[in-house]
Amino acid sequence: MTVFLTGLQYLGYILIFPGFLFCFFCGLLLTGIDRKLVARMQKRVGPPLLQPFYDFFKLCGKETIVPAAASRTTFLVAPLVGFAALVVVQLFIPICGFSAFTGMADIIVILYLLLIPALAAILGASASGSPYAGVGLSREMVTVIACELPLVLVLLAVAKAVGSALGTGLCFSVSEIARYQVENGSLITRPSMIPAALAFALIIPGETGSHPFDTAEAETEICEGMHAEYSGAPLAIFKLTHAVKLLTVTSLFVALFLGGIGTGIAAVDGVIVFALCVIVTALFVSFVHAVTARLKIEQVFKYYWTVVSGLALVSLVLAWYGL
Amino acid sequence: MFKKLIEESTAKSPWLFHINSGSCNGCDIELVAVLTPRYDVERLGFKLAGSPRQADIVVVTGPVTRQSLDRVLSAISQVPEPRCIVTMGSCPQSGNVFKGSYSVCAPLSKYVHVDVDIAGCAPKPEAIIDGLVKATEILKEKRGQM
Amino acid sequence: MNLTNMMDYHHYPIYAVMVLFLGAFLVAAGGARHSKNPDNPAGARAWIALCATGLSLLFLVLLVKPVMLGGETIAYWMGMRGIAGGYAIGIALEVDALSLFFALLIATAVFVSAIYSIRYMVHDECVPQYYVLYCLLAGGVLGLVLSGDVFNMFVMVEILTFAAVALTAFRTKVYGALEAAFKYLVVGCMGSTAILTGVILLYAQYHTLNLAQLASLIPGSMNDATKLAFAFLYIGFSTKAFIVPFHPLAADAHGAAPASISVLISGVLTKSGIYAIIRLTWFLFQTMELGSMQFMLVFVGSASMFVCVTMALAQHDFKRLLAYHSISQIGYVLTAVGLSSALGVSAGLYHAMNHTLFKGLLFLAAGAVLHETGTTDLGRLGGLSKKMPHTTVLFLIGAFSISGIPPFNGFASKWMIYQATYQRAVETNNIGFLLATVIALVTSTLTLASFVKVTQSVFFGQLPAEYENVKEVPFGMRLAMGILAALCVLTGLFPNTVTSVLTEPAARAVASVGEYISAMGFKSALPTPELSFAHVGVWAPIKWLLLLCIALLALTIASLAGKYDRVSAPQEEKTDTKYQLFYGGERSVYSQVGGGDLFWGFKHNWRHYFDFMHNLHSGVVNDYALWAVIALALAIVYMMIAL
Amino acid sequence: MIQFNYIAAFFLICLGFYTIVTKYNLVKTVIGMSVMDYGVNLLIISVGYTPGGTAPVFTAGELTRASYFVDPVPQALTLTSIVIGACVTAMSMSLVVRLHESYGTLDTREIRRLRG
Repeated sequence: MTVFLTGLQYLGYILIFPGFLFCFFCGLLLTGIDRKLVARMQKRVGPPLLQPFYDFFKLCGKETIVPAAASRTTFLVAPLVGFAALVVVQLFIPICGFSAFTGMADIIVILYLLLIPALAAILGASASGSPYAGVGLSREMVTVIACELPLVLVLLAVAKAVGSALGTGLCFSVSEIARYQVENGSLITRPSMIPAALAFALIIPGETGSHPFDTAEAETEICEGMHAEYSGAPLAIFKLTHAVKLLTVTSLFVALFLGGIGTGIAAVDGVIVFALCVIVTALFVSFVHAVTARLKIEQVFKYYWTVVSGLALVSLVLAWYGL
Repeated sequence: MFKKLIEESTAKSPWLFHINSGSCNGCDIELVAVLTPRYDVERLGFKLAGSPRQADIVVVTGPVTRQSLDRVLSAISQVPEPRCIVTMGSCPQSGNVFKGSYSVCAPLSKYVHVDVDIAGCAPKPEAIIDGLVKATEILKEKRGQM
Repeated sequence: MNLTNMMDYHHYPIYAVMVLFLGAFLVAAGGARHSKNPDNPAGARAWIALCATGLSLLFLVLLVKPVMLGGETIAYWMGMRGIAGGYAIGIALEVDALSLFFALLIATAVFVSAIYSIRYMVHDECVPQYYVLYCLLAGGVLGLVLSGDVFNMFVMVEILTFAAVALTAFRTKVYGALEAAFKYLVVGCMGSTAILTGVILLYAQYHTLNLAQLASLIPGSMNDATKLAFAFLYIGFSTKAFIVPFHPLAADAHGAAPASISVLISGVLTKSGIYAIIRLTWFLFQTMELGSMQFMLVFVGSASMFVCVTMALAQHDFKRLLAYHSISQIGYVLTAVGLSSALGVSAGLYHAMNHTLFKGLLFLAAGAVLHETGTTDLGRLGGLSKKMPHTTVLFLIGAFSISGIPPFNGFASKWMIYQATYQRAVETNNIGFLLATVIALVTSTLTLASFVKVTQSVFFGQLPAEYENVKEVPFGMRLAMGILAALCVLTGLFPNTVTSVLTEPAARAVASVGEYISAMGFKSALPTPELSFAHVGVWAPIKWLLLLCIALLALTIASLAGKYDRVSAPQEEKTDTKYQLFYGGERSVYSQVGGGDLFWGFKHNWRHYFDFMHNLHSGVVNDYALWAVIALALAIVYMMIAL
Repeated sequence: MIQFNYIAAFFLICLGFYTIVTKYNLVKTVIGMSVMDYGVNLLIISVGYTPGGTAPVFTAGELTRASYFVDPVPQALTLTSIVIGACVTAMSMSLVVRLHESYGTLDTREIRRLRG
């Protein structure tokens, strides 16, 4: 009986909170907020807050065309795998002190799991056979490489900072980092972590493929790039993945740098974390989107490997010397 | 319930794919003007899509020159159902001042079923928005019949 | 000698080696005539080779219980001639967990590649000779890792170098095969000479060739001659492991050899070099306590990792690209081993094993493509996934493994390596190790990038018209790939089992030099150290996979309920423009984005580096020889100063 | 002077290296490899040499002190090494012949299809 109940509880985690339903609603809502904010910053009225939901359901109702040149199975399965993997990543990210599944993944694993949705998109694009998708996936991969170096440096800096504070030397576990912040306050208050937080914040638009780093899906030059041949439900899943990735990356940011802000009640914390995600999105995604023009792909790469990596490196060196 | 949801959503999230079939660019500029802060069709959920695969509404401008006819038709055929075809400006409807030219194939309705015609040379943004909203209603109907 | 005595497991190591040499002899005795069966031109001789490799693997697997789990070190004197007057006079085989670990890797790769060869080599000339050389190569490598005698190691190195050179040049018609073989022979020969010089210098000092006895004599009495010998031996074995600066040879040789041989050169030959370097640094000279030595290995390892992965990104030939990757992965192994921590060694060995599995798989997949299409040029291939679906899936498993995508095996070992390097950095407060962690992580992403390139250029994208009639490869070849793919998945899903059964005993053996010496009958005062394999990270692949499966299942059900399958796919009307690719309205034409077209944004920023590297790898054998001489000189100077 | 052997041995090895590195003719490269090999052989023999020692042939009863023998092990090693050296030369020469057939030249600077 208890086994059954525990199973039910975990199933609830996977399907409802912080799994599918939570991801679905909060991810799309966050994207809606982002679109609205960008519109308001550009003095437009903007789409309704629920626009991403409409887009999603509309796409679900459309015909799905599989081109004759595509590899059918990969083309159709790739979006599903990417989204499922992303939801699983969301399960590992602690919400304030609460994490549904502890002892299963650390920050390095999360770093790699975050690659899977991008990889799934790349493989799907590749399977479609379209040359536009080919160009798109090439750019997407370069963006992934670009973001990887600063992200690695940030994560190592955090691992070192928390580890030396705890006295274990190193700390890779996300739930440990979250617990540390619950007890000692947010990491962002430490001087060594400020550049790292800034670097991570600058990575968010790149990692989520949002403006000005959306070269991979540039609709004006390469016909939506990777998704050029996608239509209907698979496209809906891709759009959903895109939205949830925004949620995942911002909530990872919140978990790593703004942790410890919470009440200890999971449901309330969920709301608080979501509010923090909205703030982070507003500052680093919407604002950046509204004020910049799309970069060229080699500029994206250069920017991440110089400016952002430099920031992260400063943080790593500061953490190394115990600040 | 889901069917209803999808139907409602179809009307609220129409994505446009714009084909220029030899237009003088007057209509094209007006279409872009519709996206600017003053008119902002995004408030109605409209969005420009980059690929016909993602589009719901195809907006055709220009007098459908012989060079572009094949291209227009193949691009339209690649739009998934339910779809809605909108001609914009007088050219694709009648040929306008180009009518009778050996290299112009207008009207477009000879080759493919056109759902909405937006008249004008070039149409005013208000007219365009009105036409597009009509198109969304047709889209919703088509979705309901699927 | 009665049968029970013969079947005593102490004899198995020598059986495992001899059965391969015997196989080579029997195949050669069978003559060079092709049999009439077009599917198997070597006839029974192929089966002899297969049986020999299978038996050899069997003998080694039977040793797992006493050596890996029981912790025994088998010391075997050939012809019962052991120690006289305190000196080893006989030829010895010594099998500890480290030797057995490498031997198992080698035997597995050799066996699988033999299965593959039968159907793969049908179009070639002189197939019987191929099997002779194949068995010789396998026997040479196996003999190297099981040997307890430093001169025997040299002899085995020579045997395997010969066989490898001959097999590299085996397809003389292949573009550049002869050239590759010659370059490999020249630099390989310089390496062998260096090894022999090192061996002789050691003999001159200590009057013995036995590894265990040398290990008991050298550490207390290091002099300039010993250091010189160390430098010579290190460089000699570096050429066998193809680590920087010997990586161009690997690229040439792997690229030109038949795929089944590339598997051996990359999965097996490089391993033997790594094995020898471990034996040298940990056992013979016991210098791994020194920071300078750790620095050297980590530096060379990181350089191999990074240089080769960037070189791989610039390649436009499938196998050449894989070849550079294989050295890049060897860089991981060397870095991890050079950390000189228990976790590092365990992680390094784990990665060595994974490298054999996934790189073998990838080379076999490349061979399958070559077998069907006749080319490995990334610019000319494309869209093969529709024609070769099984090969595509197997290739993807290999590609995910090498790029370290969870839950495949490459991830598990790379993840351990990251932790080991970072832990070491924190322990020693040395920022150099931290740099190694960062390089390792970035290299992993670049690896992914270049496999995305291969996937896009070969298996996805558009099918060129000339490959319309390509078929899936025969079952025998798919079986070989399937075995490796299954092993890739299994070793990735059960990292704890793998570490506790295979790599941790081996890592323990690496640390307990005293036992290695005393098992041979020499005195050793070296204590057996207490090892800790604790690591800071957490990763539970099975649970993750379970979660992923539940998530995927839920998603699939939801999608199916939402008519995800309401897919309109072309049935007959392939000419309908609706199902053609979108080309801005134009008629669909063949247009493949692949090979050199990809990753412009990355390459543009690094263009000076790529240009420089391209000019540096000039392809002139004199340059590579010069690199070898410079490396030798540097190694000598470094050893003189650092030790 | 026993040191002279060692100097000569290392000189030969270096000469071999020098030849391989600087000569652009394939045959000369092969010669360089052989020279290198002879250097090592000389080194091995020198290591085992004892002044005044005789050949290490088993002769029952006549010699009592082992030091009269030169060390037999290096001689065995030399034999192996010579055999291997001969194989290397044979192998490389056969490759040179095939290379000349397919490239039409013996210049290493032109035999560089594989590069980069």
